[in-house]
Amino acid sequence: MSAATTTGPTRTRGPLAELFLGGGAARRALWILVGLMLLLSVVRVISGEQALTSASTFSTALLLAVPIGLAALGGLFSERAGVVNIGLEGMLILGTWGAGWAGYQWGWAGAIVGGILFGVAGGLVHAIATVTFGVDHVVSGVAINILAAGIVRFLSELVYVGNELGGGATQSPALSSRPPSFSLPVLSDGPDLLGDLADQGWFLISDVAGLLRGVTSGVGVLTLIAVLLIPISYVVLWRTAFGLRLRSCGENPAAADSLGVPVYRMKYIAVLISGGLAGLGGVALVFVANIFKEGQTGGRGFIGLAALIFGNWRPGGLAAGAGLFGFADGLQLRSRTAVVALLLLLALLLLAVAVFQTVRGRYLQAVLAAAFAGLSLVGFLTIDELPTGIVSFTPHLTTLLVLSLASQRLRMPKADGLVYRRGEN
Amino acid sequence: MTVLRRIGSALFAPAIAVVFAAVITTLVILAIGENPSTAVRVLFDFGDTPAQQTQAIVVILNRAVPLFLAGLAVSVAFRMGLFNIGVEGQYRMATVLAAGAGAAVSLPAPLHVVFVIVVAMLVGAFWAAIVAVLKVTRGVSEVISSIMLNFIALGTASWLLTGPLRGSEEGAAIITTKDLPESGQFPGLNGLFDLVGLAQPRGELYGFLVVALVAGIAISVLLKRTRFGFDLRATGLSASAATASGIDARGMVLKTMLISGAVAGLIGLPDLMGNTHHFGTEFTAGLGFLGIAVALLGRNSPLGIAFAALLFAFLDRAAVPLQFADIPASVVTIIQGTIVLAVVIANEIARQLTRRRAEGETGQAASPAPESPPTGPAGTAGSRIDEHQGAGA
Amino acid sequence: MAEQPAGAPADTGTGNVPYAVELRGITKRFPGVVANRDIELRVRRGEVHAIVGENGAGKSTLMKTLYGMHRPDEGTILLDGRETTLRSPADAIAAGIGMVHQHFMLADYFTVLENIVLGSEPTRGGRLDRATARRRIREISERYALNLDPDVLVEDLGVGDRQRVEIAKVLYRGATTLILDEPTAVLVPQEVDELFGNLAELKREGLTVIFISHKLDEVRKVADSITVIRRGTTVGTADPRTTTSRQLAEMMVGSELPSPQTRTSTVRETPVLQLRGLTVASPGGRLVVQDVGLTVHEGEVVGIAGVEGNGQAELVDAIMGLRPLSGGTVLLGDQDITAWSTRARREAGVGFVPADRHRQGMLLEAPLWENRILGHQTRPPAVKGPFIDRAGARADTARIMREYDVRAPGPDTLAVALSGGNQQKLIVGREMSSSPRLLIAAHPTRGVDVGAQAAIWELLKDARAEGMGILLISADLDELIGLSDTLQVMLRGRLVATLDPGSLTPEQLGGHMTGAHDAAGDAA
Amino acid sequence: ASDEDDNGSSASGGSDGELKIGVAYDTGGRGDKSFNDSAIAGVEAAVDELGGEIEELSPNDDGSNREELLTQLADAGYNPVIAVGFAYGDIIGDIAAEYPDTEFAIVDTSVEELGADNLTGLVFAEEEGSFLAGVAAASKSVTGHIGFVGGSQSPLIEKFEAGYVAGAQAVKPDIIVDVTYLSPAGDPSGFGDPEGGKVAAQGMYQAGADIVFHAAGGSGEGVFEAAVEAGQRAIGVDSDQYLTASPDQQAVIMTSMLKRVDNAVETFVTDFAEGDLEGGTDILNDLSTEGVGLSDSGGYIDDINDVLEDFRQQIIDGDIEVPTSP
Ligand SMILES: Nc1ncnc2c1ncn2[C@@H]1O[C@H](COP(=O)(O)OP(=O)(O)OP(=O)(O)O)[C@@H](O)[C@H]1O
Ligand SMILES: Nc1ncnc2c1ncn2[C@@H]1O[C@H](COP(=O)(O)OP(=O)(O)OP(=O)(O)O)[C@@H](O)[C@H]1O
Ligand SMILES: [Mg+2]
Ligand SMILES: [Mg+2]
Repeated sequence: MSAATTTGPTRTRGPLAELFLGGGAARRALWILVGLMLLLSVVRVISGEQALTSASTFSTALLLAVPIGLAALGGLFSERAGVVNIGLEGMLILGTWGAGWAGYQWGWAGAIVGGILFGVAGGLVHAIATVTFGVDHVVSGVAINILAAGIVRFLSELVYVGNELGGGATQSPALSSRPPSFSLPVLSDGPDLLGDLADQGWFLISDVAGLLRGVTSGVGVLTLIAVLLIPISYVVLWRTAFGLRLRSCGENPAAADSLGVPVYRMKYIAVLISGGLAGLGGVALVFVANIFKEGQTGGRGFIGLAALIFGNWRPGGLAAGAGLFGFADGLQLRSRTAVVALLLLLALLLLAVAVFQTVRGRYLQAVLAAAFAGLSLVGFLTIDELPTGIVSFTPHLTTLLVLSLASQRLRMPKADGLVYRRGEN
Repeated sequence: MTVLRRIGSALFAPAIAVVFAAVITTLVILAIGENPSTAVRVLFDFGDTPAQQTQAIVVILNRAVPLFLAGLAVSVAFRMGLFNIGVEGQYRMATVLAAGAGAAVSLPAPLHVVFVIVVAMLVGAFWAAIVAVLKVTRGVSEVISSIMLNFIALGTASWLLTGPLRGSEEGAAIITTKDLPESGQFPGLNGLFDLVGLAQPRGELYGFLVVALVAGIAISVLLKRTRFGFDLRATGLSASAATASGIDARGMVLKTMLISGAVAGLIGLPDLMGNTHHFGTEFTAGLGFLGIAVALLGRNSPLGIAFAALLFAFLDRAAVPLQFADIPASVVTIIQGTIVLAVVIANEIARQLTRRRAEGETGQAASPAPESPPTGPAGTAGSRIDEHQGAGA
Repeated sequence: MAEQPAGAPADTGTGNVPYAVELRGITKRFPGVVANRDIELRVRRGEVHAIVGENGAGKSTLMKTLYGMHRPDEGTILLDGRETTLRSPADAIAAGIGMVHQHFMLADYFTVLENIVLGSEPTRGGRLDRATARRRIREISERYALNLDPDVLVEDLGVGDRQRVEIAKVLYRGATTLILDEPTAVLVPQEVDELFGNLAELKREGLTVIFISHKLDEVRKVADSITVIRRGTTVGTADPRTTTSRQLAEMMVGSELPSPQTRTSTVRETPVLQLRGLTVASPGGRLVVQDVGLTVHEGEVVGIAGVEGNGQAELVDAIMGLRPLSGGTVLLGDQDITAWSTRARREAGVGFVPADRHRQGMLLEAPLWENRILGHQTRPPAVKGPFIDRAGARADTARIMREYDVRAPGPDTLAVALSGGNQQKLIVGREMSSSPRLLIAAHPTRGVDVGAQAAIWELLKDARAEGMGILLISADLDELIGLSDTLQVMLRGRLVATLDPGSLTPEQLGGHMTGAHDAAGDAA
Repeated sequence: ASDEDDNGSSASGGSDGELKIGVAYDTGGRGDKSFNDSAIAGVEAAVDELGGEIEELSPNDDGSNREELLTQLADAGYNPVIAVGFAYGDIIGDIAAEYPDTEFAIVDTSVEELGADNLTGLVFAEEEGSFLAGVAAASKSVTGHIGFVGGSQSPLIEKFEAGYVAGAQAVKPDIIVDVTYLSPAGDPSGFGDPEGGKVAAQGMYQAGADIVFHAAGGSGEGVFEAAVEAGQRAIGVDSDQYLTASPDQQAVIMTSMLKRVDNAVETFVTDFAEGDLEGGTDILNDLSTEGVGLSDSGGYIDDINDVLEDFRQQIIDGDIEVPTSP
C-alpha cells in the first residue's frame, strides 16, 4: 500500500494510521466508538458488571445527555458567532420555569414553546448587553445566571403560591399532559430482538445490542428532537450561507462587516437561538419530572459549556462530550459497583497510553501512565464499593481524565469573547 | 477642571447603574403589589437601637469579607486572562482541610492561627494548581477543568467530612469536623466599636477583616507595582507579546493560579475561624460563584472589588428586613443581578459619551490630548478568556 | 453620464467624462485626532491612482470612508459623477467598490472559498452551493492569474497568497473600483511584479484601481496619477512620469529620499551570534528550519532574504527562544544559550524587533510607558528591584518619543491609538535603548513611511558602527541589499545561498529567493 | 415555660396576650411542598384555633443569614420562634441563650444536650415510620426486590433507610433492597434533582424492583415518574403525597411515610399558648404519638392492615428495636 495519497495538508501518515485516522471525522468517530465498545465489553466480561453496557445504562445516558447537549448546542450557536455564553445555566433555568409554567396550562407542546421562549428572553438580555452595549461577555453571562435564579423564584412566588392546581415557591403544578415517546418497532419493541440479544451476555455483540436498544427504545420526543438537532445544527452552520455568515462573525467580524454581513444582527440571531436551545434543554429537564422544580438544573448549563469546549466547538464533538458525561452520570446513579469497574477501564486505557508513549520514546510519560495504570488496577482489585462522596463525581472525573489523556487540538472561534465594535478594529 | 470632569465621569457610570437597577426593582416590586418606597426605606433602615444599627454594620462587613476575598481570587486570574470558575472548589477543599488540620494540632495561639491560614492557602493553591498543570501540560481549558474540579471538590470534601475528618458524633444531624481549639480561632474586632464610641453589636466583627485588607493591599501592590504584576497583566493583555518579551507564559499560568487559589483558600476562613469553628455539611457554599460577579462588578481592581463586595453585602443584609415588609427576598437576588448588568452597561454608555464629547472638542482644537476613556486595561482584561488554549502546547 | 451633480465645476476629467471616484472636502475626526481634513481626490475611470503620504497621514481613513466603513463628518462622495451616500461596506460593494485592507480581513480558520464567497454566497435550495462557488473562483483565479486553491485553509497560506485571496474577494463581487491599501508592503519583487501584472490586467478590463504605498519607485512605475496627502489633507497631485521619487518624498514630508546604502564595512572579528545546525520542527512534525548555520559578527548586518513562509519566522523564534529546537546550538558571543529562556537571552543583550508588532511587539490596550517596559522588565530604567519604576519608565518613554519622533500625545496614550509607523518607531526605540549586542530585526520598516524609514535605517547603521551585530530579516530587497554586510537566502527552511550585497540587484536576489538560481550554483 | 422564673415575655406568650409566632424556614421557604409547608400548616392550624399573627422568614440561598432570621424575629418580639430544619442546629443553642425570654423550637434536632430551657427540639422517629414502609413494601412486593432512593446522604436520611431496610427484612429476611443516594452529605442537590431521582429509580425497576421508597424531597417527583413509566409502585415521604399528586401518579403511590411536622408544631404552639411547655427538652414524635406513620389514601395497603398494625404495636411496645443508622 503506497501512502501516495496525501490526506492532510500538514501531516502524512503510515498506512495503519491512515486506516484509523483517515477518511474524515465520521470514520474516526466510528473507530473511536468501536474501540470504546470493545474496551467496555472486555471490562464487562472481566468485572462481571453487566450494568456497564446494559440497554438501560445507555438509555439513561441518552436521557441525561439531552439537557446537557442542548445547552451545549446553545453555546455552539452563540460562540460560533463570537459571543461567549456563560449564561447558559441561567437560560436553562429560565427554560425550566417557562416549560413548567406553560406546561401545566397547555400541556407538553405548550411546555416546549414556553421553555424556548423563556430561554430566548434570557438570550435577548445577553444579546442586548453584549452586542448592543458591548459589555464583556463573561460579565453579562454571570449576571444572567444570578438574575435568572432570582427571577424564577420571584415568578414562582407570584404565580404558584396559592395556585389551586398545586405548585409553590419552588415548583410548578404538574404538566397537564405527558410528552409522547417512541420505540423502534420489532427491534426494541414488541418482539424486542435487540433486547433479547443484549441479555445473552455475548462478548461485544450483546454490548452493541445493548447500546442500540438503549438508544432506540422509549425515546422521548425531546430526546428525538435533540438528537436530530445535532446534524441539523451541523448543516445549518456549515452548509448554508446563513451558517457561514454566522460563523464569520465569530472568526473575524471586521472581515464579515467589510463584506456587508450584518454582524450585529447575526450575533443577535445567534444568541437568541442559543437562548432558545438552552431553554429547550430546560424543557427536557422538566419533562423528566413532569414539573418545574427549582434547582433542577443543578449546574448542567456549566456542564454544557464544558461539553462544548470538550467537543471543540463542533456539534458532533459536543454530542460526544454530553454522551460521555451522561453515561458516567447514569452509571454513577445506577450502580456504585460499576463505577469501580471503570477503574479497570482506566487501567487498560492508561496501559495503552503507556505503550504508545514508549513507542514514541517518551519514557517519562510512559512510566507515569504505567504507574497510574497500576494504581487503578490495584484500586479495581481491592475496592468493592466507593463512598458516595467519591462516586458522585464519577462523570466529572471521567470528563477530566478523557480530556487530559486525549491530545488537545482545541480551536475556539478566533474572535470568540471579543466585543466587536464597528470601526474600532 | 479636568479633575472635576474626571470625577464626574467616574461617578457617572455608577449613577446610571443605580438608576437603572432602581427602575427595574421598582417595576418588580410594583408587580407584586407592594410599595417600592418601603423597599428603599428598608434598605437603609439599620434598626432602631444603636446595638441593632452596629449589628447591621457587622452583618454587612462579615458578609463582605468572604465576598471580597472571593472576588479578589477570581480577579487575579482574570487579570492574566484566566477564567477561574474553580474558586468554589478551591475554597471548599481549603476550608475542610484547614478545619481538620487546625483541629488536629495544638499550638500557641498566634502560631495556630497562622497554621490554619497557611494550610488553607496551600490547599487552595494546590487545588488551583491542578487546573494550571492540566492547562500547561495537557492543554485542558481551565474553564472545563475548574468546573469539573468544583464537583470533585464537593464530593471529596463530603467524603473527608463523613470519613477521616468527622468530628461530630454518630447520629448528629449536622456532620462537622472537630471544633478548632481556642488558640486556632481568630479574635473578633469588637473592641473597635468601643474605640470609636459605638454601641456593642450583638455579634462579633470578624477579625479576619484585617487579613482581607492585607490581602487586598498585597494583591494591589503586586499587580500594579511589581515586575511580577506587570508580567501577569501583560500576559492577560496579549499572551503572544508577553511571550516574546521573555515572559514564560506557562510559568505565569501556574504562578497566577497558585496565587488565585491561595487567596481562594482564605474565603472560608472568616466563618471557620471567627464563627462556626468547624466545617460542616451546612457550611456556606456558593461564595466562589458570587466572587465572579463581585470581581466583574469591581472591574478586577482590589478597590473596586471591595466596593462591590460591600454593595452585595449591603443588599444581602436587607433580605431579612425586606421579608418583614412582605417583600420576598428573591428581590435582593434580582437587584444584585440587575446591578451587575446595569453597572457594566452604564460603563459602556459612559465610555461612549466620553468619546463623543472628546470628538466634539476636536472640532475646534487641532490636537488635544485624547482623554482615554474610563475603561482602562483593567476593565477589559477580564474579557479575554480566549486564545489561551494553545498557550501551553 | 446623464446629470451633472449640482454645483460641479466643469473640470470633470478629460473630455467631460465624470470621474470614477471623486471625493470633495472630506473631513473625518476621531477622538483627539482629525484624521482627514478637507481632502480632495479625483480618480479617472480605468486608471491606477496612487495615494502616498507618511504614516498617520490619513490614507487608510480616507479609503475606509470611500468603502463605507465609516461616514465622513463633512464632504461628499461622487461615484461616476453621482453623489452617493455609503452607509456600509454593503453599499460600497453594491456601488462597485471593493477594498483590500492594509491588514488582511480574512478569517484564518475558513477556507479560501469561504472567505471569498462570504456575504454573497451562491446557494441552491437554501444550502451553500460550493460547486458553483468553486467554479467561479477557479474562473477568476485563471483569468487574473491569481493561482488560488479554493479549498485550503487561509491559515496555511503565505502573505502573497492571502493578498490574492483578498483581490479575488473583491473581483468575485464584480467590483469596478479596487482599493488596495499598502498591497506591496509584504511582497517580494516577483510577487510585486505579479501583482502589477494583475493590476495591468484589471486596468485593461476597464477597472479602476486606487492604491496606497510607501514605496515611491513602485508608485511611479505603476501609477497613472498620484495624490499626495500630508497630515490629513491633500497637498497636491503629481504625474508619475514627470515627478521623481525625491520630489514626491519632499511633497510628503519635506525631506530627502533616504538611501539605505551602507558606507564602510565595520565588521569586526568577534562573533556575537553563531548558529550551528539549527533545526526546528513544526508542531505537526515537519522540519521548517533545517540545519541552519550562520555567524553574525560585531558590527555586521547579516540579512536574510526569502519569500515569506520559508522558515524565517521560525528561525527568529528559535533564536529568541520562543520555539523549541529539534537540533543544533545557538551561541551568543562564546556562551551556549541554546537552553536559555527568552528572558535570559534578552538580558544577555539580545534586542528584538518582531515582525508582527501587534501580536508580538506591543500591548495595544496598555499605555506607551508600559509598552516601554515590555521586554525590559528586569532592567532599569523600567524597574527598581522587584518593583516597577513608573516615573523612570515614563521619563524614558518621553525620551524615546522625542528622539525617535514618535507622534503621540504622551506616554499615557494607549498604544492602540498610534498609527502603525509610530508604533514601530516606539518599538525600535525601545529595543535600542538597552544597547543590545545583537539585534534581531524582523521587517523593521514594514509599513513605515519614508521619513521614519530613513530614521530607522540611520539608527541601524549607527548601531552597527558601534559594534552591534544585527540579524535583519526583511521583505524589502532594497533595504536588505543596502544595509547588509552579508546576505543569506532562505528557501524551504535551509540557507541556500550566501551573497555579496555589494554586487547584487534586487532582481537577482529575487531569483535566488524563488529558487530559480538554485541550480546555477553561485552560492559561495 | 409554665414555671418561667421571670414573667416578662412568657406572660405575653401566655393565653391572654396576642400570639406572635415567628417561623424561620429552611432553604426553599414557603411553598416547598415539603416540611416548610408542613410546619407552617401546623402554625396556621394553631393560629386558627388561638388567634395571633405569624411572621415567616426564609434564609438566603447559601443559608448564611440564618442567625439573622432568628435574632431579628426575637428582636421584633416574636415568641415563640420556630426554626424549621436541622440546619439551624448549629446556631440555635447560642441564640436561645442570648434571648432567654423567647421560646424557641427547632424541627429535626435534639436539644437535650444544649441545656437551654427555652428551647424545644421537635424530633421524629423517622426510622419507625420507615420501618412500616419497609413492611408494607416487602409485603406487597412480588419480586422480592425493592428500592430506596435517598436525597443527600445525611444522618437524617440514613435513619429512613435503616428503618426501611429493617422493616422489609422483618417481613422477608432475604429481600433485596437497592439503596441509592443522589448526592453525598453536604451537597443538598440530591433533594432538588428529579432527573437523578428518576434515573436512580428507573435503574431499580429495571433491575427487578417493584416498589421504591424515596426520602429525597423534590427529587421524589422523578421517582414517581419512573414508577409511572415502569408501571410499578412507589412510596412517598413526609406528607401524604397521594393527595397532591397528578392522577397518573396517584395510581402508583402505594402509601406515604408520614412525618407530621404540622402536628408537632401545632402541639408546640398550643402548649406554649396554654403554658404547658416544658422547655429544654425534646418532644419525640413517634408511632405512639402518631408523629410518624403510614398514609392509606388510595386504599392500596388496606389488605395488609393487620400486618402493619401488628408491627406498629410491637414497636410501640418496644418488642422491636428499630435501628437508626444503616
Ligand atoms: N478608529 C480610529 N480611532 C481613532 N483614531 C483613528 C482611528 N482610525 C485612525 N485614527 C487616527 O487617524 C490618523 C490617520 O490614520 P490612518 O490609518 O488613516 O493613517 P495612514 O495614512 O493609513 O497611516 P499608515 O501609513 O501608517 O497606514 C492616525 O493618527 C490614527 O491614529
Ligand atoms: N480604537 C482606536 N483608537 C485610536 N486609533 C485607532 C483605533 N483603532 C485603530 N486605530 C488606528 O487607526 C489606524 C487604522 O488602522 P490600519 O489598519 O490602517 O493600521 P496601521 O496601524 O496604520 O497599519 P500598519 O500597522 O500596517 O502600519 C491605525 O493607525 C490605528 O492605530
Ligand atoms: Mg494605513
Ligand atoms: Mg501603516
